[in-house]
Amino acid sequence: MNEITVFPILQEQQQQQEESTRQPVDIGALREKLAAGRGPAFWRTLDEAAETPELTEYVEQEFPGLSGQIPEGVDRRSLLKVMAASLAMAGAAACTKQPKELIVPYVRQPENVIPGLPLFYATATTTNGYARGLLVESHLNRPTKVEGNPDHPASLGSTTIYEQASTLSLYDPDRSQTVMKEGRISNISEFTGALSSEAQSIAGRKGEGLAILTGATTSPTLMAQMNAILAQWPAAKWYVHEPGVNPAVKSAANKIAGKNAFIAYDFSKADVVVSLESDFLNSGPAALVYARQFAAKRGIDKGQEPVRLYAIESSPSVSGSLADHHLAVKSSAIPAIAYQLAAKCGVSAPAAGADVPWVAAVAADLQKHKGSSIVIPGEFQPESVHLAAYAINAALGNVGTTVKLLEGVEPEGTHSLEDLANDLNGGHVETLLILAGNPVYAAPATLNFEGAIKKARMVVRLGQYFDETSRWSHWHVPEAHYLETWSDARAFDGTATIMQPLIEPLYAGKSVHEILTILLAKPDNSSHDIVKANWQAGYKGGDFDAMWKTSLHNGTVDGTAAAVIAAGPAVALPALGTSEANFEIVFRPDPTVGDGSWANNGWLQELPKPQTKVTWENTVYVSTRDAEAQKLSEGDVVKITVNGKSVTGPVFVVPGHAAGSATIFLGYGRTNSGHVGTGIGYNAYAIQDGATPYVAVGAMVKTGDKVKLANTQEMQTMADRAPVRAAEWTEFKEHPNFPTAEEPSVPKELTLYPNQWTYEGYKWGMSIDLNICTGCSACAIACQAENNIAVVGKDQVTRGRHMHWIRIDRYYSGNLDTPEIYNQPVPCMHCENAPCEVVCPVAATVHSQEGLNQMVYNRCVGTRYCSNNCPYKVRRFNFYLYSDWQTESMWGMRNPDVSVRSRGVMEKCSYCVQRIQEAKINTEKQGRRIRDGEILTACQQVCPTQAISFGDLNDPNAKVTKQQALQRNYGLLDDLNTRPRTTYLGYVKNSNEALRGQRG
Amino acid sequence: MSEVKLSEHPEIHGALVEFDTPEDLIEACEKAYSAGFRKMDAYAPMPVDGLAEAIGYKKNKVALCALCGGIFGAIGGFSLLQWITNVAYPHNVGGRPTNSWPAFIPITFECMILCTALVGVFSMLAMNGLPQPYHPVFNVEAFRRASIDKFFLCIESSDPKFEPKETTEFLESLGGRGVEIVPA
Amino acid sequence: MANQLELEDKIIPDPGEKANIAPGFDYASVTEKITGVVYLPFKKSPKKWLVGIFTAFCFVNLLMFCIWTLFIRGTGIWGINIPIGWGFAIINFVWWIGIGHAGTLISAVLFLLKQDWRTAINRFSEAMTLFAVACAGMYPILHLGRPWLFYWLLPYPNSMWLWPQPRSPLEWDVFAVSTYGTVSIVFWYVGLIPDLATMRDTAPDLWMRKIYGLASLGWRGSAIHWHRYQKIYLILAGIATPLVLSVHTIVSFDFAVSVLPGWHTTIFPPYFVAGAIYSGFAMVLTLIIPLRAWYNMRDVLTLRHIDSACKLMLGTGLIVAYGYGLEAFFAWYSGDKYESFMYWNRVTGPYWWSYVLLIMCNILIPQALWSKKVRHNIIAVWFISIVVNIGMWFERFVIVVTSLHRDFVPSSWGMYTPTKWDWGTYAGTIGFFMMLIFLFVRLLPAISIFEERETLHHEAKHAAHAVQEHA
Amino acid sequence: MAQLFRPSANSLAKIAIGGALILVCSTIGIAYVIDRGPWITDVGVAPVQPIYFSHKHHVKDDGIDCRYCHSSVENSSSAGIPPTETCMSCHSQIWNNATVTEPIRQSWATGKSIEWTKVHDLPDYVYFNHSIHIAKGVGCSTCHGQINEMPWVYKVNTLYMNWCINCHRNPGAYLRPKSEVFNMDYQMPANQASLGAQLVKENHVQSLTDCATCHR
Repeated sequence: MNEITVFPILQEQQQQQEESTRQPVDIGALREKLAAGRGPAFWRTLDEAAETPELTEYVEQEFPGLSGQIPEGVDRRSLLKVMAASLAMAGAAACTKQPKELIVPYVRQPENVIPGLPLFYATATTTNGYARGLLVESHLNRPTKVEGNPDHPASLGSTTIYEQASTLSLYDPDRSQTVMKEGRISNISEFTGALSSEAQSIAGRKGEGLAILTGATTSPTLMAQMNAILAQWPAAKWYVHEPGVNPAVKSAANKIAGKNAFIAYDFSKADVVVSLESDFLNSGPAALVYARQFAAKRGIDKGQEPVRLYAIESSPSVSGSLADHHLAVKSSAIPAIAYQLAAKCGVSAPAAGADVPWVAAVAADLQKHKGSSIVIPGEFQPESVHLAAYAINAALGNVGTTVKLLEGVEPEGTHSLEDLANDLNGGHVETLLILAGNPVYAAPATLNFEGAIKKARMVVRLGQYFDETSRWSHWHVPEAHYLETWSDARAFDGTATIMQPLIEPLYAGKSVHEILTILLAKPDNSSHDIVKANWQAGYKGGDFDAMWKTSLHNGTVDGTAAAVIAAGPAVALPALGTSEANFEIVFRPDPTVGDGSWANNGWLQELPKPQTKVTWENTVYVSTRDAEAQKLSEGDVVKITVNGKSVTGPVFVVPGHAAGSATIFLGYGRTNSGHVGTGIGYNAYAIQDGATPYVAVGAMVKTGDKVKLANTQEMQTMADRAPVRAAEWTEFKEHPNFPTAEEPSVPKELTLYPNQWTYEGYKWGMSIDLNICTGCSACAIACQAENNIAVVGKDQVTRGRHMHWIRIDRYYSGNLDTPEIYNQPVPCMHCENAPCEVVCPVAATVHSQEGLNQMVYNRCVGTRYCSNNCPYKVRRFNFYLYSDWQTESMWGMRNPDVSVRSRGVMEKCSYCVQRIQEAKINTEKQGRRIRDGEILTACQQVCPTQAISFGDLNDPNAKVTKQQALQRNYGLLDDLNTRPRTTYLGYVKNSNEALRGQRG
Repeated sequence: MSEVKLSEHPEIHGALVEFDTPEDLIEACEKAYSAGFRKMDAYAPMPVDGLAEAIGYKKNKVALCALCGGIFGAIGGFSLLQWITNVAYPHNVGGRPTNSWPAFIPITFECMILCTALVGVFSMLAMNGLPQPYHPVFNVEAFRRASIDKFFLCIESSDPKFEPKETTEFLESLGGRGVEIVPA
Repeated sequence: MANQLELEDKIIPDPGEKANIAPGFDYASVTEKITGVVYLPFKKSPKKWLVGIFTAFCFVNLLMFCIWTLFIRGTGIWGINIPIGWGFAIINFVWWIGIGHAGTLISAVLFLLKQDWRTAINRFSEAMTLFAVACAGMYPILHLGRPWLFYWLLPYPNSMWLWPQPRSPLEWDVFAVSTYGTVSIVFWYVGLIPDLATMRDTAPDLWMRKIYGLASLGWRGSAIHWHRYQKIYLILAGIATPLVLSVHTIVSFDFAVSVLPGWHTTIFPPYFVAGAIYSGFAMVLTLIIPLRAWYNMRDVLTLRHIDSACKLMLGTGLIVAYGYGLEAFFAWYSGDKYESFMYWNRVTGPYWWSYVLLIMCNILIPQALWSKKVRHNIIAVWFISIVVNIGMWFERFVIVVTSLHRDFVPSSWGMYTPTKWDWGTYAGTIGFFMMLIFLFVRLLPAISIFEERETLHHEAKHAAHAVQEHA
Repeated sequence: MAQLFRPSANSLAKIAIGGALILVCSTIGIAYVIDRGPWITDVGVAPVQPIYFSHKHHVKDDGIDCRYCHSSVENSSSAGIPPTETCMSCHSQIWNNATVTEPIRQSWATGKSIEWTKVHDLPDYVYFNHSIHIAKGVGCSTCHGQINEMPWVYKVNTLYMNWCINCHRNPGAYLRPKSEVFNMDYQMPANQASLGAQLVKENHVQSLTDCATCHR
């Protein structure tokens, strides 16, 4: 009978939802929250924020035509455009009067908040439940930029793309802003009342019929709360769903240890690594640590032999792009290969399939490196592979050295989404609390969760967006962003972090703790109280407040690291079923928007996917062979069918992809994801089978349609040029100067002009080590966050107008089936003989005394000549007014130290000049020179493998100086005598003689 | 010595005679010149070689002015650029020296051409006393064809030898047609 | 004064390739003939003229609309992107500037070379130059990201103490194009003064006479004025010749000074200049062939003129062909991988069709002009002249687009597709150009009258000499 | 033929030409003067403020140091505008019921900020940092003028780019000993040339004219 009541509501719900998203956020409220944001240093951004008529006028006079244009297709601003143009004309009349501007000081200025000086707070965010420590930059209580916390074991100072993008999500105007009751705007007290009274009846039922669904979590506080609830109501049930997590990983670990455990690897001791379709450098709770350790082992400049990586995977992953040997096999064939490898390494494994000769060589190599090798199973491989991998590691004596069993930090005894669906359908659930995730969208189609959810009498949904699930929930409560609330979480190694808010909830969002506390009959407790109380309760030591303060300050809680535990009794490898499919469909979270929770994040949508460089949609990866067989080329739409259900999507032919396999990506095809993420791409969940969620038997048929992909890199090969220069480890030992061996760089004296410019003071330069660049693209998005780079949208990307200041070029070489894959990050080269500067008629781009190639937006008239004459094509042009000057909530997000660009001006990488200037001012005040490492560019700071180094080339001890002195250092296109300040270190791979040539 | 007698016939601009071909006109001019007349002017609907010389016109200063203009333009242009790049705001542009003189040549050249042309043309107009919409010779109806197909010689009253009667007779003796007194 | 034009139905025959002007003309009748076009009462204007100017006017409105949209929304409405930062705007700029070269060339160079046949077409082609330069001059401003700040390219004292950057070829353009425009106007106006005087004295009604009278600055044909006049005219011709060469040289520097393969080449200046003259003459023919028919002026715009123009086209066309040849040669001989790839990509890459069109229009088809028959077949000449105009446009398209779209780093290669706004703006400037031409022939003597008189005079002289030698 | 124009036309024509020239020049001249004049630059124009706050009174008569209110001037890009709290620290005691100070009490009571009108206002694309200028010995009054003589504060300099550059090219001419930075009545000594040179050396003052010094 609920359906009947819910259905009519839906119509209104949609309208409501659309209206509520269309309504501009209440800037008054925002201002209240940001009361701090009224300080003087804030004049710049806040008065933009206060977009008064004077301001618009003022802006017009300073940046004529600023509000001139936004990308096509947005009509509600047409008036503004016209206004802008007329004002722009006014701007032409050189002499214009500055309008009146206001200063809005504090009434009571908070302690230690000094206008103009940013503060950094330690906190953490969670990915699939595991913590990643962060330092968040706050300008007058507005979080503007996220950095990794160097002291946090799971971050080491780096982050992935998601942490970087999270600031945009915080200020996303599409976030739900009010409590909704059956689609109508309600308020929090009404909700609290309703849930409290519901709690009464639940109590009456001893919790019977109460179902609580959370995401994967490691939060001690949340677990304490849940345990309390389960204790007071034994019949209640806790379900956990995380679409991007394969439960087999956990179950395998638990089986091996005989208890709750986590398998951690130590790459700093590994000489040979075999990846069984694992993207260990880019995904998983410890990816950043692994990347750092792996990169260190791959370092060759001290003469040690670099780690050798064998990647066995169906489609090239970020980690796979660094592999020395690459075996492209179907995902479903990997268990068999794992077993063969196990057998060859002396593990008693059931016979599995025909021998793959390649495996023998790998096994031999592993045997050579007992105790210093790692076999790492894929995140989405079945339990058998995880067990086999551990068995191999055990057999090779890696356990204890490179492989560790740690106490698990995730809760035990929780139920899965399948259980929930069954319970719902069985009518066992009356009250359903969905405290995370978006199951109506992100559940395998076979569960038909949309049907199941209607069976519950009361569905409460806590979420940041009014999305697919909210539409079917009786109550929707806006969820607080992690930067808005208190919580806690633990890293893969157990280390706990107390997550502190950087800003009051912008839209009165609630945390999961604040919902659960209602069930615990303490509805008024704030997150802060709950979290603090929980820690206080569990704290044995003396001065709690001191511990609390230091923990907050450091971003970690001492003594919380998990203990190493011994393995339980050996687990026999289960026999394999007829695993290998004739044609398999592989399901993976999208490389940028993940499981779909990031769908409304413009930065992630526009971030080129590491392998394909496609933006704004998910494609179907197919192998070159299948492409030939079906005459498929980039953009051809195919129909993917898995037991009866099918979706259509454009293909992308991926060299190095396994034949007989197609990889499709979750996270797209959202129907309720706000203005950015709705209605793009196909929804892979719609054909996902709960039984075989990650690889399924299926079919792929060409439909005949073709679409244009928003692809930022059309050319796949290096076209007989050598932007990336690579060598074998053996060659490198003989010719350490291999990158410049063929084309020696142009002699400096080869010029008509006497060089009158000597860079005596500072001399900034950058060095990028191609050998350890995984192409994860964190640098691109960190740059976007630091430098207020605009999002241009799919149409503009398709026209070749994306704005990234640093792009990651990806080249293939060798044969089509198993090619070499190279990644090359390309920022501005800051050439000493910059071709762009010479051709600018208004001196809008000139060199600084320190050799920076400065781009002066406010002087630029937009001839685009500089870009034409830039051999590296690193310049980006504002063809329209790309920067969003209209959306109020966005103003808070911008970095106040970087101009927001207007229409018609050129922009490009500035080496993060704002950071350079800040450092110079600080050191000048202290009367000293800048030390190496004191300035980190955004891309350098975020890089998980530390592939980018930046510094003063006049400082002989600077890392960058040393790197540029290396023999494998070379400048891109330096035969043009542009004398780039950004140089590269050649790529060296350490392949196995036994297999040489087989990797292509 | 012309100014001596200027005021003698204030009401008369001069005497005008009409010819059909440039050759006749030149011949007449030479006669008049040898007869001692100096203050006279010949009018033709198109440039006629030797006509100006025939009435004793020698030095033409237009070229000189144009030359000066050119020199001024070249020097001005080049020094402007040097000043901009070395004095006004010296920038490091693509590693090039502030004095990148080869790059300044095009603009220098254009400035030279521009000044040559403008100075030359304006000096021409100035020397010709143009614009001058009103001129006594227009008083003569027949003179209308001076811009179409007829050729005129006018001896002006400011000439010391000018005497209305004699001069008119003299002009008639030149074989021209329709000798007329041009009222001032 | 029986107005020739009243007998428009009676087609006046062409005196053939020897004659600059049909026999039987005297000073008066040639004056009457040429001014007659202007004095023709509006009601009597040829239908074709009315239709033509109206169509042109519609295109001018299209131009206005495109420019308005551009200013409101930004250069994003065009097909340009990164890497192809320059598209139609610069292509058309170079194309128009090229067309704008014939005028000054005909009036200056041919004047210095004492080519008497120039008189019939110099006035007209000078006008054409001005209008073409007007069209060209629009583009560098329109193509700016922030067009309202174009004055930052001019050296003027400002509160920022900033000045233009004189190493940039675009800055050179500012000076070159403005100088060229100014000098062309001056040259044209100086040439007009005596004819304006003529019209002052012949115009049918008083207000016309007053207007032309003012415009003629009171010119009265004094011998001494003529003397100075000829001197300055000679000087102008003398400086306009290097000027016309320098302007297109500098335009070619926009490309030649860059580092781009396909742009960075020393052959550009000469071959751009040749191309400019080539397209200029083509445009002159495209325009005067219909005009001389409409206004029945075959007796003053004779086969002689068309024939000579064709020969010049043939010559310059061959220089251009030589330029293309050298580009190919450089690509091979330089051994530079970027150069050779660029050329290969031009010929076989995605824009191969534009290169084929270019060769067809600029090299193959015009070879027909070797044949006298073709040169004397007015329709054929007209067709070829149009083909050459198209070809020269494609030359610029090939240079701009195919060089930019695949340069050094393969990862940032791209494609260029013009939008409706690109086409609209282009069509708009053509309309603007045509409208000015139509107005010009209606308001001013399209042929230099006093120089026609000179021609008559000289021919009379020659005749006299001939007689004497006979005796 | 009949004359088309009267003899006066000749003089008229020539006058017209001259006139046109004069007109063009004077227009440019006038425009320039206006552009540099107070109407555009606001130099010497004191805007009306929500409170009749006299720097003259507080600084000169009461001898309050700049940094008492503009507290972050030495360590931040922004000098800092005092919060109402700072005003109240005195005016809760003195003049605590005067009408002049009413807006302060209002703000204190309601928690609503006092909205001052900005006097020294740089374009948004200019990044100025107070602390470094103070640290290098640029006095307050060098840019702001003798605030201690201003009942209502007004601009004494245009704050135009050429004005900034003027000092950035030759800082020595404007520097003073660090001890004198906050001295509002400081007058440049006769030996400024030598003193400046010495200060430049001591405080390691550079002539920074790179674009990125101010524009980012």
